[in-house]
Amino acid sequence: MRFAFSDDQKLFRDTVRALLEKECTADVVRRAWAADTDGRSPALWNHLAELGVVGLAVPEAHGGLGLSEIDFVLLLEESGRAALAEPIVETGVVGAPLIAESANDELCAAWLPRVAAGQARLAVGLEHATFVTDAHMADLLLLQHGDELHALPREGVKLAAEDSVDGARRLFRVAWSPSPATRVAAGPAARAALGRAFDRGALGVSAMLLGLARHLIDTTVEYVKVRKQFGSAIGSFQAVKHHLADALVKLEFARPVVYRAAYSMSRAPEAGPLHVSMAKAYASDAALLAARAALQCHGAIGYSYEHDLHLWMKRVWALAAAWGDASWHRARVGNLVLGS
Amino acid sequence: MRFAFSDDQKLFRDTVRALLEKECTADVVRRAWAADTDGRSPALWNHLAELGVVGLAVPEAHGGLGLSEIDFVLLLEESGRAALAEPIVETGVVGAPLIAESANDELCAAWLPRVAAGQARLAVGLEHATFVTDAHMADLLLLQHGDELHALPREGVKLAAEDSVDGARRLFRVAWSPSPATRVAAGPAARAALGRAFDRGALGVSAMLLGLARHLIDTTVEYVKVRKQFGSAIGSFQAVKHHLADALVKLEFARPVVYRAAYSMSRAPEAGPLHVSMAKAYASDAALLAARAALQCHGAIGYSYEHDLHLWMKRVWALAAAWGDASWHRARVGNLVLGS
Amino acid sequence: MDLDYSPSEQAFRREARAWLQANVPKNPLPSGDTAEGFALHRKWEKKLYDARWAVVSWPERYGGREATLMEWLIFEEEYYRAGGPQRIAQNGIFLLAPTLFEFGTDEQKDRILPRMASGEDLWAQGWSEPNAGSDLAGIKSTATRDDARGGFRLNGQKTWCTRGAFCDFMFGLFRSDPAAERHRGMTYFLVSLSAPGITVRPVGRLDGDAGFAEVFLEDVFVPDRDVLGAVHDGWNVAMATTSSERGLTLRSPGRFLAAAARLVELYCQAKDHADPVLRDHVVKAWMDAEAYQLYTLQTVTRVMEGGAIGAESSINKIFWSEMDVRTHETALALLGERAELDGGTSAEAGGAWMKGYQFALAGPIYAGTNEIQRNVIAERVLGLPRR
Amino acid sequence: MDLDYSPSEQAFRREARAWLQANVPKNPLPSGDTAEGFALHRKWEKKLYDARWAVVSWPERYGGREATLMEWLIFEEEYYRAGGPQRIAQNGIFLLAPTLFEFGTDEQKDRILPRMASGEDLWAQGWSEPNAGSDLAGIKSTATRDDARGGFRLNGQKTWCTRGAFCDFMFGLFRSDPAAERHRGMTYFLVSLSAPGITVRPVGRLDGDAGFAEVFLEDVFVPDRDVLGAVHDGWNVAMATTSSERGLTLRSPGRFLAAAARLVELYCQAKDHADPVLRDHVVKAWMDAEAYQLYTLQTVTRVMEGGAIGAESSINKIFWSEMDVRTHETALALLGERAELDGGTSAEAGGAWMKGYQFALAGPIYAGTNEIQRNVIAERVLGLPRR
Repeated sequence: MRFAFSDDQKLFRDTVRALLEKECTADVVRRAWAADTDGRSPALWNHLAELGVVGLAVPEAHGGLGLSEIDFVLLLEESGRAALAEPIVETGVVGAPLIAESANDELCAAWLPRVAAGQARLAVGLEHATFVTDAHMADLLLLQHGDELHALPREGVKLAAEDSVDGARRLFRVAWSPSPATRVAAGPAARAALGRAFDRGALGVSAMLLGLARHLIDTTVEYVKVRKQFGSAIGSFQAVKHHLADALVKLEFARPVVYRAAYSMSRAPEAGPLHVSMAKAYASDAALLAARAALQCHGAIGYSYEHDLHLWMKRVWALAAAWGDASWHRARVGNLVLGS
Repeated sequence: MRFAFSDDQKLFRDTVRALLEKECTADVVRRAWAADTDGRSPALWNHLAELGVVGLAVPEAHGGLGLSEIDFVLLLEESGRAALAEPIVETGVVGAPLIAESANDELCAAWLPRVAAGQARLAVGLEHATFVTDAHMADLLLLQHGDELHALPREGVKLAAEDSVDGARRLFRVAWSPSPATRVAAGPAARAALGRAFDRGALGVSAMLLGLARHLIDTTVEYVKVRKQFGSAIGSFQAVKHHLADALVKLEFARPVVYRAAYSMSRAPEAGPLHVSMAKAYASDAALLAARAALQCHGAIGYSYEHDLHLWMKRVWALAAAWGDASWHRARVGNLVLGS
Repeated sequence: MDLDYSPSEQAFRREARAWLQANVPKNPLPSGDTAEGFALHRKWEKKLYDARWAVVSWPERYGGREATLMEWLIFEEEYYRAGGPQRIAQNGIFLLAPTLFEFGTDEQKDRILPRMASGEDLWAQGWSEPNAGSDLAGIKSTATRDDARGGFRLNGQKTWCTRGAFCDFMFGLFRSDPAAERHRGMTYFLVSLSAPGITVRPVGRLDGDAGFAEVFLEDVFVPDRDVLGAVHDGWNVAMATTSSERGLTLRSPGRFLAAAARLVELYCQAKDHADPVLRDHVVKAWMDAEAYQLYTLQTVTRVMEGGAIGAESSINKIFWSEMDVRTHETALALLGERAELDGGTSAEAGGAWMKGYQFALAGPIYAGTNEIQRNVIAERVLGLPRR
Repeated sequence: MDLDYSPSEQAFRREARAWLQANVPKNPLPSGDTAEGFALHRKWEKKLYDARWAVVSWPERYGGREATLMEWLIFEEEYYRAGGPQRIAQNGIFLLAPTLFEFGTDEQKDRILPRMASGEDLWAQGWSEPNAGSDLAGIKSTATRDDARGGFRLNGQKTWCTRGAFCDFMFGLFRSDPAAERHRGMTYFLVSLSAPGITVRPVGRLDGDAGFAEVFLEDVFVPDRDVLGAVHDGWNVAMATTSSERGLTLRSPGRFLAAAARLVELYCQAKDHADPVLRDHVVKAWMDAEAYQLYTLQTVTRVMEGGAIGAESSINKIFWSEMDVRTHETALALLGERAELDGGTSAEAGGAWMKGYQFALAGPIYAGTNEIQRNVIAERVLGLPRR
């Protein structure tokens, strides 16, 4: 039993952190909101591909690193910390492995190398998910139809945009019709792969939520150290201290739950659904609490649109609701532990 | 619309408060714990009867005051404030009206005057209630059997004692067999009266819980004003202030909910079940929070058996669980408001 | 105790309900925190005024109908029940007017109140400054005596002026005695936002609307007739309004009863597949709105019988602001993935709740943060030591 | 990262489980906080010691088996899983022993540790005083030098000494330099509770057991050999134990995993009529126990690889103490009216949970209140200003 990351994994995290601190500043996140643009940065996406992040889970044979969720989780945490708006979860965490697991060699060879190289973005539309994020930028959409996985190019579907409270997120309803020509896989194996895809997505956003929460706590700590009222830094008031301490406790206990879920997805898949649901429940609640504490401790300034705080806060609200919210995942844990 | 008590009602409350402050001290409450005694004070019961409290809801024709729940609620709040252990709810609030509503003239004439005079105590055992409190002191037990109300003298039943965490409470399982001779009333009317009896009991303990919570907050405020740590009264620490402020907010909003329930029981009975369930849910939660805050702010001293705090705290735990706990009553509200 | 409404109260309710049913716009107006929405809301205020529903509790001479506080509550309940538009006149009506009634001269009242009630003049509050938020006594903006012109010259900066980008006037505190400290030496001024020397900078709000403004004042002249109350006595004058801001006047139960009703509706639409845990949260939210109304009826009864609203207005503020957040959190949980939809453009029910959530989150912050309110309760209601 | 147990760890678990299954008393012993229960628990400690399960992580010469921290965790998990008796030796083993290992002389270790491990000598902590609770630096009890006899004379009063009424020895801090203030000038002493001048007064605990004692010291002589660490350096010596008290050593996940398992069992018995809302609370409690184990495994890995447990032990303490309260609250809610039954005499399942609830309520209070812990997190982990 050893519950810690390897030096290589930590080094990779530090590299990605350094890149994002330089290339994914608050201004970059704000630019992703611009309604008159597609909201995405090819340059940033290329940087991530060059580092191997995009193709991290792509088999080496197809030009990826052939690594697992355990290697991904710290990088996704950093992505959340920087409020990265690029579709790393959809393309790298969910889409690529789904192709690798379900598609024939031809399709794999056609797409995985381009994904790993940062030349192709993937979007994923699973059962019960009303919205497909970043469909507007997707070169290939992976869509569930019952027990079947279908793959369509963007030209093959109709998109209707929906506005998210987080302007950096681009949501779409996708209208499409399944056909034998679009079918990639079917039957129990496909159903199982689609189930794993959902759990990978939930795990991915859980890791991002950890990073988002961490950033919200850190920036709030910095603010309350300098903001003065009644002649003292408000960070010296016990109520403010306890808001932030509570947020930190919740985050610190969510972290190992998320890491364990990553471990199970790659080493003990049968436990994946249970452990991923715990992860999404803890990460969502921890991030929502951090957002509440951050806004309350910032006061009016945090309530203003010009301040960066809301960029992170709104990402939290969106990701806490996406891929199953906390109560949905707790209900799933309940069914697995207590029986339905 | 006028949501306030009359001067007479407030005067009656002040009279009862004065009596209890003199006759129902912490020592008296502690004595009610003595395992080798019946735990009750005939003297105190007589005082309450003389003031008209015991017979408050007994019709004037039978020697009572013929008043209603609205007149009772403030007196019960005072009883809770003093942690009164006498069966005022069982005898005065639930038992007497149940006899008056359901029994024939003969039974009413036989029992109600004695109840009002403090010469007879009643115990009540309703459906789904495992325990009958104070059965050991009851001259008459009012027991539900489906749609039927039965009345038996103590000699007519078998009692098995159960220990409550609150040593002042005396719980019993009652073994008895219904017979035509013991039947007081049957049918829909009896069922309805038994339903009102349950709601009166839940209302009665709700009012007591308000008083218990108030006492817990008051004594804790006094303690944290004098207890010094780190060179200051701990009541000057913001965390302590906020614990007590939260407890007070919860109590202040429970109060009108309980008063409204008393009003509805006497003036708008069709709303009784809904409003009583709201009252029991709010009063239970408010008192439990007050108990938590009181213990946490007292620290170790409050954790000791010699200190009086636990006498009130344990009464809260017991009454919050009795007559339906908060989640049971919220579920009933849900069924009435949202449909089942 | 009589928890039934009197015949006259019932008649008042019927009249209000009938008028609102006939006149409340069928389609909701665009947000009053946008330029075009503001103009439409101003028209609506005029319509309320012409029917004497704008300020029901005011004297007739200023456009009211001298309604009792209880009748005012009834009107508010009906107003929210009918889905009436947001009241952009509220900062004037609820924050400034009570102070005017208490401290204003007859000339000021006659000049200001009717135009305020009719929406011809709309008022923004000018309390906060960059370094004076919760700590209002930290105000730095100054008022310098100008005997020649018979008034004062104002300098400084005010922030978080609600709808300040669209309002006509601002009321606020300025330091008139530089020697005095903290709560002393401030004066309460009424300032035209079109006066020379005023610069108004709109500030976007969390939900994207230009809900706030920063107001910069550079040698803005204000004549003596626009001083409210005594010079240097501004703090005491202002406290009357801040306590009514915290008190019941701004937060009538009607608003929360209406929100709870919408939540129950949302739950019942989703009932079949709704998580039973959320059912309990819906019940709690519904009960809290009821409890808040009962608490308010108690307070109103006390006030109508000569009692005052003191520090317990802090108890009130904590309850409604945190209830409002919980209610919206429950709605968002019911919406699941649709919770993230933005009210701005989405037709989905979800959007309105997310926008409402962002609005609710301001509750525990403005008009004195809930941390300050808890201190007030502990110190002024429970009597705990300040230090 | 490898979240599977190694073959040797699995073998250790099998051995522990087998021994515990064979030896844990079938019927629970009476409370160790009563005289008769204490005696029976002392026997049990001896039995553990004889089989070298009393102090698995200690060196063999003191009766341990030099188990790794991970193996210690495994043993604890199995111990609670098997329903092993409460460890009345724990204050000595978990609070005093770590300090002895760090500061004790070989003579002290050889003399004290084996008898501590075997339960022959049982130790009570003597930290708190009437005016030194959360504020330990407020200690007033004194130690006066006695050169003639080669030691110190102790005077004063200690409170909340767990099981002090039954223990043989006490460890605690005394003020040896009257001139020094607050954290300075204190010395760490090991005191026989049978020494002349000692008066022990049992104090009843919330649940009625004589769980505490007040210890009065009147000119109690303690020889130099019973000073732990340097004279006047007691504060630094003691901090080692308080941090381990707050840290993971006292609160192994095993205890909470076992409690969560009992809660799930209770829920499943009542499942059909159990409120669905309580189902969610049961799930939360079960998940929290898992999360606590995962957090602990992370910490243990870090410590085994040379890392330290610092202020984040406060994070740990807040989590387990509040989880424990919530778990018991959920159980009591499941029990409904049976919740009020007293564990003392009742055969009903309810009683045990109410007794456990009262025990759990001490968690947020002792070993530094959770309010203090939150301050520590804010100031030492997040770096917020002390004032």
